[in-house]
Amino acid sequence: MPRFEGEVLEVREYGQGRLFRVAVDSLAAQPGQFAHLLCGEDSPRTLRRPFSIMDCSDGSLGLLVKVVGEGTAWLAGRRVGDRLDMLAPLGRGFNLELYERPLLVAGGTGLAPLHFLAKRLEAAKGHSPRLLWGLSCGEDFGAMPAWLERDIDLSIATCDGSAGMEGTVIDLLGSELARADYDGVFACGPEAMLDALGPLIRKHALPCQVSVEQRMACGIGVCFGCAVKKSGEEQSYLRVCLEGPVFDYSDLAWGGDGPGGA
Amino acid sequence: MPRFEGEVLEVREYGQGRLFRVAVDSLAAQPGQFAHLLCGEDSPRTLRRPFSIMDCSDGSLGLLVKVVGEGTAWLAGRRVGDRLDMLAPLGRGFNLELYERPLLVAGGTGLAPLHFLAKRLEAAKGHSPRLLWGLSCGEDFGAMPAWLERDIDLSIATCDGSAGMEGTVIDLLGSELARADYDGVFACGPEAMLDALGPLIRKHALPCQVSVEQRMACGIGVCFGCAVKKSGEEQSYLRVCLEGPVFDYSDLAWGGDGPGGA
Amino acid sequence: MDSRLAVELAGIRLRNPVMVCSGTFGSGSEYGDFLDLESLGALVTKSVTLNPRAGNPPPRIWETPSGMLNSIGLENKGVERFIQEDLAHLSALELPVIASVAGSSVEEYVEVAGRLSDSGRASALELNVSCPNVKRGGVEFGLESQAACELVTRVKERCGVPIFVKLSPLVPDMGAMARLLQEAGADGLSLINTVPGMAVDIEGKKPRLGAVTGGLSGPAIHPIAVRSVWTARQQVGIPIIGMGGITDWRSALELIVAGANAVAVGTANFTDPQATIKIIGGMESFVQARGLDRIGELVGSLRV
Amino acid sequence: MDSRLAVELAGIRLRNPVMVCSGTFGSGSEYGDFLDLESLGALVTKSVTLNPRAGNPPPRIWETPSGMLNSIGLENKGVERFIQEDLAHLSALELPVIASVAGSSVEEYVEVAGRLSDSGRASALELNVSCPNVKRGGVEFGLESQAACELVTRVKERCGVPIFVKLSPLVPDMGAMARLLQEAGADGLSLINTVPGMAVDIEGKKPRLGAVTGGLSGPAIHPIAVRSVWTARQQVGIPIIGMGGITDWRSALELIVAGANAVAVGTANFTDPQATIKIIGGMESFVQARGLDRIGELVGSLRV
Ligand SMILES: Cc1cc2nc3c(=O)[nH]c(=O)nc-3n(C[C@H](O)[C@H](O)[C@H](O)COP(=O)(O)OP(=O)(O)OC[C@H]3O[C@@H](n4cnc5c(N)ncnc54)[C@H](O)[C@@H]3O)c2cc1C
Ligand SMILES: Cc1cc2nc3c(=O)[nH]c(=O)nc-3n(C[C@H](O)[C@H](O)[C@H](O)COP(=O)(O)OP(=O)(O)OC[C@H]3O[C@@H](n4cnc5c(N)ncnc54)[C@H](O)[C@@H]3O)c2cc1C
Ligand SMILES: Cc1cc2nc3c(=O)[nH]c(=O)nc-3n(C[C@H](O)[C@H](O)[C@H](O)COP(=O)(O)O)c2cc1C
Ligand SMILES: Cc1cc2nc3c(=O)[nH]c(=O)nc-3n(C[C@H](O)[C@H](O)[C@H](O)COP(=O)(O)O)c2cc1C
Ligand code: FES
Ligand code: FES
Repeated sequence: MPRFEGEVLEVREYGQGRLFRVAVDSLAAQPGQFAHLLCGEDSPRTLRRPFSIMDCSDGSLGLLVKVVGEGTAWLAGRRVGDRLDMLAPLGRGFNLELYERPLLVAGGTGLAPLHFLAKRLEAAKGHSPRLLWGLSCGEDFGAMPAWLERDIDLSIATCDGSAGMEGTVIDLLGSELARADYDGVFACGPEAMLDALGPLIRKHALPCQVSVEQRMACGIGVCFGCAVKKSGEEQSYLRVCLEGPVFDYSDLAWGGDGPGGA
Repeated sequence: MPRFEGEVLEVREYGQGRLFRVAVDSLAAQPGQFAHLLCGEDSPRTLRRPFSIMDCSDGSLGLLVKVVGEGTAWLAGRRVGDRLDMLAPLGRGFNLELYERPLLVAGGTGLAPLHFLAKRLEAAKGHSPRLLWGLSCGEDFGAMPAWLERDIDLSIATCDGSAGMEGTVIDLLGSELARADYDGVFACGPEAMLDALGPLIRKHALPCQVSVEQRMACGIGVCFGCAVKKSGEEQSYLRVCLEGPVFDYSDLAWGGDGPGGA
Repeated sequence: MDSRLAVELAGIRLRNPVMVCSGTFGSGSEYGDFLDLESLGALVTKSVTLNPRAGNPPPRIWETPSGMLNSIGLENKGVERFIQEDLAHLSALELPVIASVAGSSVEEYVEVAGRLSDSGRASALELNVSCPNVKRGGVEFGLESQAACELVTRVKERCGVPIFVKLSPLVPDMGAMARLLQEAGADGLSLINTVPGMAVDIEGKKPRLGAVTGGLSGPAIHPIAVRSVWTARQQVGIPIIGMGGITDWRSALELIVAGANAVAVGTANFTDPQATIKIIGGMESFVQARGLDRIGELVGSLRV
Repeated sequence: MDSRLAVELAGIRLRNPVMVCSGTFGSGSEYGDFLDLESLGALVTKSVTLNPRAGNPPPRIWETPSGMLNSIGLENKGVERFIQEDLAHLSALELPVIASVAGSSVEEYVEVAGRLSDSGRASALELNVSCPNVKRGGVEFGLESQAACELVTRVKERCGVPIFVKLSPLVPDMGAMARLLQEAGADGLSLINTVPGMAVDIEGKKPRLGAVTGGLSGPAIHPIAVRSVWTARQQVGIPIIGMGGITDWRSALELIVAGANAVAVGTANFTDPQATIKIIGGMESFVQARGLDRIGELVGSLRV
């Protein structure tokens, strides 16, 4: 039964981000899957909001939420003891088996599914894979970078150079791929970042699994609202909530307005 | 400037009623006038809600709110320190000059404007006029009857006999008019109660000022939304927010669906 | 299930009057994770066309005050695969299934409807003559009564199952349209489809939807639906399926009191996958509390 | 006042494109307690008819999800008293006033419009051919293009001021209607009037409005308004006043980017009497932040 009301166990504020820990009963989620949250109490907003699952263990679920509009603003106001109505886990997650030496690339809140993935890969392989994380500014997520650096093998790029390397995560990826030998990339972040990934992974002939975003209604594949453009054929679409959110990079139509069309 | 944001100074819970004390700067309100409140924060409800002013003194305004729907439910959730957006004072209040020996008759939250009136009459005349208050049950407003009995000259009627006389406030009015000599009635309460007032005041040939309710949009006379039926002519209407909420009883078309038509 | 909720719709027996709207419930099985499908009154499937359709370019949805816009554009797998895959699966359930038909020409509608009727797997058909997201076709049948009536006549000639016609709230004279469709032989009406709408990204000076315009649904349009049902009910005796902005049993019963024999829940499924179940429960309590013998007593019971 | 906000509308100069809708601002002076009326772009007065009208039986309003229904029914004091009392007062202000005209026959429209034009106290007229609350008349002009065009021709012959035509969103083909009205000589369009709607008290089995049906306004209808303005703008060059569900500067600018030259705020005045002032402030900031020379650059700037 993928619907439940979970009690908020913990809320940590990291700059623009809020890390929620929500109680769940026996939920088995894979990295890349998401939770679809109802926002608002008395008269909730018509559409639920999708968020990548950042952690799933010990009877709780982790979510990293950045405030960008009314739904996330409402979420940011939730406190310990409040209850969240969610459908989870939804969607198709990352395939962990495909690469031997994966590199993880995240932009902004794209960190959430990749952190989850890093921990799972670490558990499976005994060591943490490298995760590159791009931010506008070191302050964006408060003390989270410092915490993560102790937790996983992390390299940071900030546009203003306030933390880690100065530049985009794509710049960081470029030097990383030149430096070390990887056989696959996992990526999640803003569409522009994912689009910019293309030339690099093609240059290095690397396979890539990417988690993309699209506005959603049902979240379970029935409404066809979350379409993204498929590569190859004109006018052919995939559903982010069902066939994704994780896709093979080459299955989507990059360039132009991007697969999401926005 | 009749619009302001007032801080909630005090909230007292009386059964189904909430008594709010809201900070206001130099507001001069008359008994019978009302405040028009915005309900809801981020995306407030389209229509404001009207509430009679129950008190206006010492830089604060008193309101008695009973929860009947979504707007009042939101209001009931306000706490000390929250701010309320209101237009006030609006409408035409009671004329205090017309009667020498007035009797005050209230049903439910109709108490609010009449309590205000009683205190003003007491200040002007040196003694409290008699106020009859009808309730479904003594518990409806918690400890309020006990408090009021110490404060003003109050008689209560409850339908279940759990406090004061058993019966309606109209029954109480009947015996009161038979017992003592009054020269005018002030009334406020549900439309059915006000309708039932008619035969009694006509029998005793008493003039009556009545405060009525109607759904409102603007609250200031521009939208013509708050029409009630005028007596005499077919199809002739008065605006509760501007020409009322206090009317001469005989100016309204009683019987049938009542002046409000609902 | 309380038998007082049972209703009959053009000869089809429904265990209760709560259905799901076309296009908002997939091919039926998906919501099976959230509720027992056989507790629904009936299910209306997503509109199908003769050939597969890819649908409109993304983005396809946008939230609006108390509602949403969609421009799915009838993405579907075509009638043949629909019959083989989806209807085959659904017809195994104890649940009346109404198949929704769309097209860009009278011929296409007749062909699709005919194949669905022949399949023996649909209890009835709903002609979606009002999809605002299909550029060619559709519109003329939907808003113009002569075209709509001709379509019904042609489909009726070809099909052996009851035919419901689903109308847009933009129909200029809903009462007249309803009457003419009844005369043309329609077995029932489905009211309403989404309302044409649009939203703009003022920073990017771009429409929010890839298809520019879309259809508005959700609570925002409920008053429009109630008025459409009531207006049609003044003119016709055939069954009406009321829909548009239903969120709870109260908004569902508003449509029934205004004249609908059954209701269909759309957008609310997205907000709450269990919305239909809660609505059925609320109706049960209402019928009980009111001491009604059957919910049908409420249909069109509005006193004006 | 930022001069970059100034716009011209059928020869009338507005200091900014933010007006108030007919019927939602009274005769103008009432809101003077809440704002400086002369900071508005223009004011549209409540629709007047030849003789006084009592309006519809109460109740006349009902709240709906993100909106409201009204069935005021054109209560007004008649054109003569309106000219003597209200217009006289308003014409003393530094503020263009557009007088709204309603009627139940072509003759009544022409007579009322003529008297208003002759008074010399209205900068322009708005023909309300789409009031859903008037049972007789109105509807035919509003939804049928031939009748609407004939009305415009007749009113234009009689009047010396610019004529705006206010349309219902139910117009079946908004683009064609706009084009034909432009050809008939309309100086501009006002889009949109309220959407016909209804609500039901299921306990009492009674309509919520005394007049049974009413007009839906407020944020709920904003997407419908944007679509109407955009559809009309594809077909005409004449000025469009956009309205319907505006609550803030963003929703106002959506209509402008979709094709409106000016906007009018209605229901939002009830929620927040200072809504117009806040919208004007928001537009100033936007124009400033974008480095625009004039707000007119945004009109119809949507890229599709
Ligand atoms: C699979 C998936 C995983 C995501 N994971 C995260 C995460 O871990 N942390 C996080 O902060 N955000 C995540 N997002 C983005 C998040 O869903 C949006 O930020 C959120 O929906 C914005 O809602 P709002 O009401 O605050 O914004 P508004 O802009 O007011 O929303 C308006 C509408 O657009 C939709 N919308 C707006 N932005 C997005 C977006 N980027 N993606 C999808 N829908 C959007 C909203 O859901 C809503 O329907 C994810 C999105 C997807 C699809
Ligand atoms: C002049 C005046 C004075 C009032 N004084 C008081 C008071 O002192 N204390 C008190 O508790 N109530 C008072 N009321 C009634 C109060 O306005 C309603 O109870 C309140 O508006 C209900 O809002 P809701 O959202 O909770 O109810 P809902 O039923 O959800 O409201 C739906 C719509 O109907 C309107 N509405 C519902 N009931 C009434 C009503 N009785 N009168 C007017 N509009 C209504 C609402 O404002 C809203 O627009 C007064 C009404 C008027 C007109
Ligand atoms: C995402 C989505 C897809 C829809 N697809 C169809 C469709 O394929 N055929 C159809 O007749 N109506 C379709 N509709 C319209 C609904 O069936 C329904 O008439 C409308 O949404 C109003 O109901 P609601 O407000 O409860 O959603 C769709 C609506 C939505 C929201
Ligand atoms: C209470 C009320 C009264 C109205 N009266 C009129 C009127 O007299 N004439 C008219 O043309 N439109 C009238 N309208 C329609 C508005 O002018 C406007 O077109 C509509 O409300 C949409 O805008 P909004 O959503 O901003 O309110 C009225 C609307 C309301 C809410
Ligand atoms: S959100 Fe409905 S199909 Fe993906
Ligand atoms: S509420 Fe608008 S006139 Fe009274």
